Amino acid sequence: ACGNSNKSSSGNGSSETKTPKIGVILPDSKTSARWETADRKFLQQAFDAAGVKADIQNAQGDKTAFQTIADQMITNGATVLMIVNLDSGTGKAVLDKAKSQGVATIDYDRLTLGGGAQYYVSFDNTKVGELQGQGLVKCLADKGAQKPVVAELNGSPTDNNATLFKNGYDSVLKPKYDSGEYVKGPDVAVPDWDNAQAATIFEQMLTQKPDIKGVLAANDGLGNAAITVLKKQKLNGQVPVTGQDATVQGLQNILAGDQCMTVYKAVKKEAQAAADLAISLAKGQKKAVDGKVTDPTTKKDVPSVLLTPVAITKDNVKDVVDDGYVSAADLCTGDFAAKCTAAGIK
Amino acid sequence: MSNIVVTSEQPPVDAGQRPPAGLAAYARNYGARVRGGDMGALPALLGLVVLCVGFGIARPVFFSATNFANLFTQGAAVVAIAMGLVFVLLLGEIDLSAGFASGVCGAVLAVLLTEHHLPWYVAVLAALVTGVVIGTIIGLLVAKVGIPSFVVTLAGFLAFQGVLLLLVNNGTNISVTDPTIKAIDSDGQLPPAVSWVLLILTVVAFAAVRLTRRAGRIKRGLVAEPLSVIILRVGALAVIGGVAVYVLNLERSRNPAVVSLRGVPLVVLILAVIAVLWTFVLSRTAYGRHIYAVGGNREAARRAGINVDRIRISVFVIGSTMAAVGGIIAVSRANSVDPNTGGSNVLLYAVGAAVIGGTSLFGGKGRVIDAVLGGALMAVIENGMGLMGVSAGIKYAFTGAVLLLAAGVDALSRRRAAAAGLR
Amino acid sequence: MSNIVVTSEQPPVDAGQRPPAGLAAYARNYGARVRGGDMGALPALLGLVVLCVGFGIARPVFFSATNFANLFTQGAAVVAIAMGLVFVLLLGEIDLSAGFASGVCGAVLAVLLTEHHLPWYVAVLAALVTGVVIGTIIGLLVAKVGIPSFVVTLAGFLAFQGVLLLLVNNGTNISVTDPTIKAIDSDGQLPPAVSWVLLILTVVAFAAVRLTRRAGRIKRGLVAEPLSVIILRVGALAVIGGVAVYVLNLERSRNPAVVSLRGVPLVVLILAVIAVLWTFVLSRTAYGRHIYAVGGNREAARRAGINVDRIRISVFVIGSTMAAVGGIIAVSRANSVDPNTGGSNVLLYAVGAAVIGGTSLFGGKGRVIDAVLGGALMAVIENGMGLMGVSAGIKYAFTGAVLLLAAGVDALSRRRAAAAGLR
Amino acid sequence: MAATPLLEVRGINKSFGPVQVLRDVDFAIYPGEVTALVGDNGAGKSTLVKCIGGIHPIDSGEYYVEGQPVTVHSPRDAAQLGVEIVYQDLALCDNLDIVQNMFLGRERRNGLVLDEITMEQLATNTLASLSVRTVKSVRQLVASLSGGQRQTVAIAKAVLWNSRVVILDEPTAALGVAQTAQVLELVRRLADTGHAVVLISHNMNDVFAVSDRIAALYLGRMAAQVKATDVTHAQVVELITAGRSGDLGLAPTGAETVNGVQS
Amino acid sequence: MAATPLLEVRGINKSFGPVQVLRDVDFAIYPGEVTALVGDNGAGKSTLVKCIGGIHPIDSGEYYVEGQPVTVHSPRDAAQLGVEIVYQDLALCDNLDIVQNMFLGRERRNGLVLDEITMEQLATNTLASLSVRTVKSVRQLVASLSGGQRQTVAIAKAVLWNSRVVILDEPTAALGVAQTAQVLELVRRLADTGHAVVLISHNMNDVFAVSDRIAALYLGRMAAQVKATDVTHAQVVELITAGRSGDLGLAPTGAETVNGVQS
Ligand SMILES: Nc1ncnc2c1ncn2[C@@H]1O[C@H](COP(=O)(O)OP(=O)(O)OP(=O)(O)O)[C@@H](O)[C@H]1O
Ligand SMILES: Nc1ncnc2c1ncn2[C@@H]1O[C@H](COP(=O)(O)OP(=O)(O)OP(=O)(O)O)[C@@H](O)[C@H]1O
Ligand SMILES: [Mg+2]
Ligand SMILES: [Mg+2]
Repeated sequence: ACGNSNKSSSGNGSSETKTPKIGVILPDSKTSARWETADRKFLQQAFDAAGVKADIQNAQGDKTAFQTIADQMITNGATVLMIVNLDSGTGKAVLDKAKSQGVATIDYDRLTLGGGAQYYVSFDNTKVGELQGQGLVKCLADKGAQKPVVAELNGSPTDNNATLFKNGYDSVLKPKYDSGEYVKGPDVAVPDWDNAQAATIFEQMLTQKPDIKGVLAANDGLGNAAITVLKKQKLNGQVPVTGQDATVQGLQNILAGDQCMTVYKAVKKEAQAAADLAISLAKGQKKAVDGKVTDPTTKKDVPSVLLTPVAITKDNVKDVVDDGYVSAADLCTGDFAAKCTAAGIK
Repeated sequence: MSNIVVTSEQPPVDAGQRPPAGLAAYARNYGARVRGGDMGALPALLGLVVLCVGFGIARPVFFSATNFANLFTQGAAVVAIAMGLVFVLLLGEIDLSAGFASGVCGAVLAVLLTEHHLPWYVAVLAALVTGVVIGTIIGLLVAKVGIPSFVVTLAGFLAFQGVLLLLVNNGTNISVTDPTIKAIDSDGQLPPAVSWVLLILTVVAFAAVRLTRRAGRIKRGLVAEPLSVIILRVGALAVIGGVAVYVLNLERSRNPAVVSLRGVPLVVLILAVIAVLWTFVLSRTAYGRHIYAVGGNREAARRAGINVDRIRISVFVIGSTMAAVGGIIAVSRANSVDPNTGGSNVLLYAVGAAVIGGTSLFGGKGRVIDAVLGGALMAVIENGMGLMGVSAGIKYAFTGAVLLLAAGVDALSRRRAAAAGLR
Repeated sequence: MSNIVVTSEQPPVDAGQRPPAGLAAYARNYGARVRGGDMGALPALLGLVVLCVGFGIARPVFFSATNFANLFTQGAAVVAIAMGLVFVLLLGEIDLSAGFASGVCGAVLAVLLTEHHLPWYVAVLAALVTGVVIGTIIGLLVAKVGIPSFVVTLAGFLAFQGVLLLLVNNGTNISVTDPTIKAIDSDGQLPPAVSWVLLILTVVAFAAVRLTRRAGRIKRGLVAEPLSVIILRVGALAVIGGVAVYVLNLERSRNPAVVSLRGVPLVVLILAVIAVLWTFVLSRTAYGRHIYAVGGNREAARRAGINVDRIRISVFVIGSTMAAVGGIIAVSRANSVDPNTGGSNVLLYAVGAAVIGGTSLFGGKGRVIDAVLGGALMAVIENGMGLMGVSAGIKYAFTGAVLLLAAGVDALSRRRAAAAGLR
Repeated sequence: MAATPLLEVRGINKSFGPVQVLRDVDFAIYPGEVTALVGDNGAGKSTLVKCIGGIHPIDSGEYYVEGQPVTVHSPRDAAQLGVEIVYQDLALCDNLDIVQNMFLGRERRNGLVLDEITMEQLATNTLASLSVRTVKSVRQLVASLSGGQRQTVAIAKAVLWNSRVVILDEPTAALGVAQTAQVLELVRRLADTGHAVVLISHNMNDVFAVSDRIAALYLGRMAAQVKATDVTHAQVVELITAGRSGDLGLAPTGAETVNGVQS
Repeated sequence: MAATPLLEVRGINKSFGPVQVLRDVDFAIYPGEVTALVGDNGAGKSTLVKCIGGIHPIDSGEYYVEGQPVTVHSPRDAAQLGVEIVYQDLALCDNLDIVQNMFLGRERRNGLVLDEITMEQLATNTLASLSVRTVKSVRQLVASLSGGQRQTVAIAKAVLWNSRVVILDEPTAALGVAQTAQVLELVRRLADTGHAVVLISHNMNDVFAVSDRIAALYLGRMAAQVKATDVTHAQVVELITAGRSGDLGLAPTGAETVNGVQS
């Protein structure tokens, strides 16, 4: 072990300028399919196009693993570290360590509070929640529901983003509850975003409160769990359900009329923007960006690129396909072919 | 065979001690056994009753026909996995991979159905075969290579998680729309008339088996169950089964005009058949006897000429195959697979179901019905907590406390057994 | 005491069989023992070496000073929990709650530090006391009420998950900025000179203990280790320790001007002290002896007048207290607590570490060093896989396969033991 | 000899579930005497000894030591009263070595630390005095011992403590000729130095060779407790197999059903 | 009697790790004869029997049945050759009842289903023939049996099969007077009906009462295998304790170190 050590310490100094290398840590693969199916792909494409070496890994929701991966990337000689933190604490520990080692950092998709990364690239998660809330309001209005009981299937209690989503949709729904326009129904968080548990939880909600008229599900998986339960009572389509992530399953549910909306986040744009910043950092340049976000703990501004999420309903499912996020082949299988045609998807 | 030794003029051991034939005496004897601590499934049942009453008081809807049906469909996957784990636990082994193995088998089913458009029976068969293969590999590594089952199945736990992720293309959900698969644990019901016919057939068959056995024993001069006890047992089965079928045949739909929800959920029939099958295997065949022997004293079993390695491999095969069944049920219930299928607490709930039911982690002690009772207990807790609608933190803490309470009822009532010197 | 029986004129049992005093003969005897299958820690070490070489070839940076230091800080929390679990496993019990217990204790630490602004030592003490309390409750439920430890700790697993959620206010996370806490497993190093002094003291103490024991045995006419073997042992400790300290004292910072990273991570010292302490307790005190006795044959221990209940409770206390230590280390490393602290695979990795090291799940067999070795194996796998940079699904599958490989080396080399009739 | 027994139980009843194994058993042990406890297989000898040793809780009955009533709930209580027992199902810890087993629960220490050296030496001497010549090392695990070696370890363990009462449940069953002689000699020596000794054995020669008093159990009832010099070999065998012999033993009624499941 | 032994082992060596327990042991068993295997505690009797039964793999040596060389790797092989053994460490499954233990590995069936009725009846009869009167029910778990009852179950299990070779390792150690007599009678009856029987015992009276041939092991070596009528009681005891007696037994050299750890 001792033989290599002086080589590596001297080698590190030069590697910073010589070979740029970018480390990316994704958070997990189970709470949302996007990280492995979309982000990894788009980031890799962007780095490959620029001819920059990149190491993209996934912490699988385990923050010990998250830190280990960060350690290993720094050990491996990464010059830029791009993280999607699992929580701000470990995120900050990783960013601090990286900074002390002279590694540039980017917060991708989630802001690390107090972390002080060079850049922040993201969608606005509270905005995602707001879109969900507004979508549900619209669908309920379309159905002409009177004093509907609304159930909320929140994301994992251990996921900070789930809290942000909830802040978003509650900001829309709370006034309606308060004014008596809507009736607040059961409001439960689903551990680990687990779809199987979500089904049981929603089934029990429906048993306890049979007159639920609207479901705010935090993502497409939870939405699908609720739809499965509703189908047994043939209530699917009558009770609007929301979602997020524009998954194939979610879009199909929308086409079938079982789901009222989902939120599409143009991951490709986000990935491209982040990759551009990382590549410039790796090359030792500091690129100027327009936006900024104030870190609530340090009160400092973090230079940011913020993208806007889009609400998807039956009318604009087509946009998602056109964007290349979901392929028509995947979406328009079997029974859905006809519905695709009807929605103008080729 | 025993011509050498049966030359004695002494009476057989049992002679003169033939227990009384009356029901009253039988009940008295049973009472003494219970007081002495030999209670069988009684404590688990007691815990179950306590819980049901508790939840029923807190949320009256707990006792509705809808919720009764929910209970079955919600608990089915865990019960299936737990039944397989009973076999593994009977040998003092453990299968940590059962949860994700069920996920992998479920994913195989879903992929074959949706991406390869195979008919449902081919896909189901493939899922089951996947389970068999997984079990065989685990069994070989444990029995032939000699790695402790904890380590092998911990590796499996990790590896299958990865395989599952790869099968579902790194995190997408695969929807399953096949109506037969969906019928299993989602929307399949037995027509009410069929349920009644099946129940009657079951009760008759049960009575016939018991009566034939009794007749055979009396003919050979052995102690037999009193007739009255058999009547009581058959009666109990008929009454409990009858009530359950009656309730499940009530209309559960909120909108009977649109859709009628009546009848015993299909999954109940499937699990009942499997439970009867495995109970038969464990208690009436030489193979089952050998499982108990290997679990009780592996060396004694080996000396008795039992092929211990084969038994060890076979239980892992049964364990993983039942995990596959659990996976199929889970897919049916969720109408989809995702990387969490079989993950989260599925494994711990399944092992917990078997253990709470009374199966020992040290081998040699356990029955299939344990898994069913323990699984019912877990399902009731989950179901009841769902009705309470509390926040996640409180729900976890409360679930733990309720579990402890149910197990405590069991433990306290078994203490007398220890005091009486029976363990 | 034994005045009654020592009236015989026969020579003591060992007379005439005193093993040879030379190193060569000792080595031959050791060789025969190894061939006979009595290999101690050898297979686990072998697995470790195989893995290290494999990763080192695939990623040369694996053998850098930085990575060597990473290994320690990455594996520390699991090793701490695993050391406590060894005690629980030695009794044939299990503690499924250890992971989340560590999370709860870590959260207590964080809450006291950040919300109540208490000094770090009070917070650490409170976290440890929380561990003691948790262990006592589990122990009482297991030993006095008689609920199987699997069920009690499964309930704990759920309940503590809930408590942790409530402590961190349903999902937010608490940052810890206290410099002392952060030093534990985040940025604390021993000054290089101190490391050398400590190492020398350790080696001298070790040599002194061995030599005194030898002298004592020779004086009483008992078989003693040859001097050459002691020199060899002391030498090995000095060389291995020396190399480790030397490497860890190299500059690891990529940017030495900004921050210097040299010296043995503080957590290594902490764990080493704890490991020595527990090894001493297990192998040199009556309490440790009683743990083995209760784990080997509970009834025999009871008949020997050992207070079995007290031993059973105490191991759960040790287990949960070590979980608290693990929690403190985890908090230090993450600079924060969140609802997942101690969750994910922490529990399975910790139990896996103990079991791979050679601790039996059935009790009576295991050492503290097992947890350290097994934990090192798990840490190397995790660390090496981190360097490989593969996608999530493949990483899981590969981690499982590597784990199996390491355990397989162990199992295959132990097969001779079984063949030789020693198990 | 002595008027008050060192240890006495009266009216002991013990059931396992529905099966009553001991029925109103009285049993007394005197210092300086060897009391042989005999009875057919399954008569309840081991159960009686386990009740005395605190292994099984008794259903009813009294327990006296030196005439004083005491309660015994656990083996620790019995050990504190100076009762040391070698059980038929030896109960050694297979994962511990000979020395560790012999000193289990009563380890010698130097401060906190176990005094392994003293223990090893004492164990070696004690085993040697019991004619054990084939044990390779006192540091061998007991799992690897032969049947007779295990039994010797258990006996050595019990006699190491110089307790007031020593009860041996079939101690010579697995022993060789020389070892059996040593153990019988040891039993006699223990009694001669004032200990109260109970010997359970199916071998009438051994029983008559060392015992002062003979107690015979028959189907869970105490058939008779008599001086060894007052009975013959044949009488004892009759007591064992039929529960009575002449005017000794149980009353003739109901002897056939006392131990069965009552209808 | 018969010229070729029914079962014979030659030059058996067996070590456990560094300890050599059997050294070039030759042993032959003849049909129609009772061969007594005697030796001190730890001499290697049980180990020899376990090697014959396929429990322990042998390090070297040959194994013949009716003069034909065979290989035995597991207890199943031994059972197939018609060798039935009652081991000293009985190895019963405590979680099974008496009937289940007695038929373990050779259950009677009706098609797929176990024929419990036949098994229960056979077990009852066999136990009765061994003078067991205190067992309450053949459906009792063996965990709840007394020491002697367990031993009887193990013996009954072995003799149920009418195997060609029956080996009993200290079968009467825990048995009462009547039961011992029954077992010895059974041993004789087995031999008289043409079986080859091996009896291991420390009781010289029993050995001389039933055996035709006596084999003495001394520290892992076969000291002598002789006709019972050719030796006296005292000679056998000498063979057991010293390895030789007059011109019988081992050569006088090196007998003290054969079994130890060689330096
Ligand atoms: N734990 C138990 N549960 C049920 N019955 C038991 C239990 N222990 C012992 N018995 C029964 O109690 C009776 C007496 O057993 P015990 O061991 O005391 O006999 P024993 O006189 O020592 O016989 P042996 O000479 O064979 O050792 C036996 O019939 C036995 O089956
Ligand atoms: N598994 C083992 N590992 C190590 N040594 C063993 C093992 N089994 C037996 N031995 C040793 O082998 C020797 C012979 O044991 P064995 O059981 O064959 O003796 P035995 O002649 O049957 O004695 P006994 O009359 O006491 O039953 C003993 O010294 C014993 O310690
Ligand atoms: Mg007894
Ligand atoms: Mg033996």
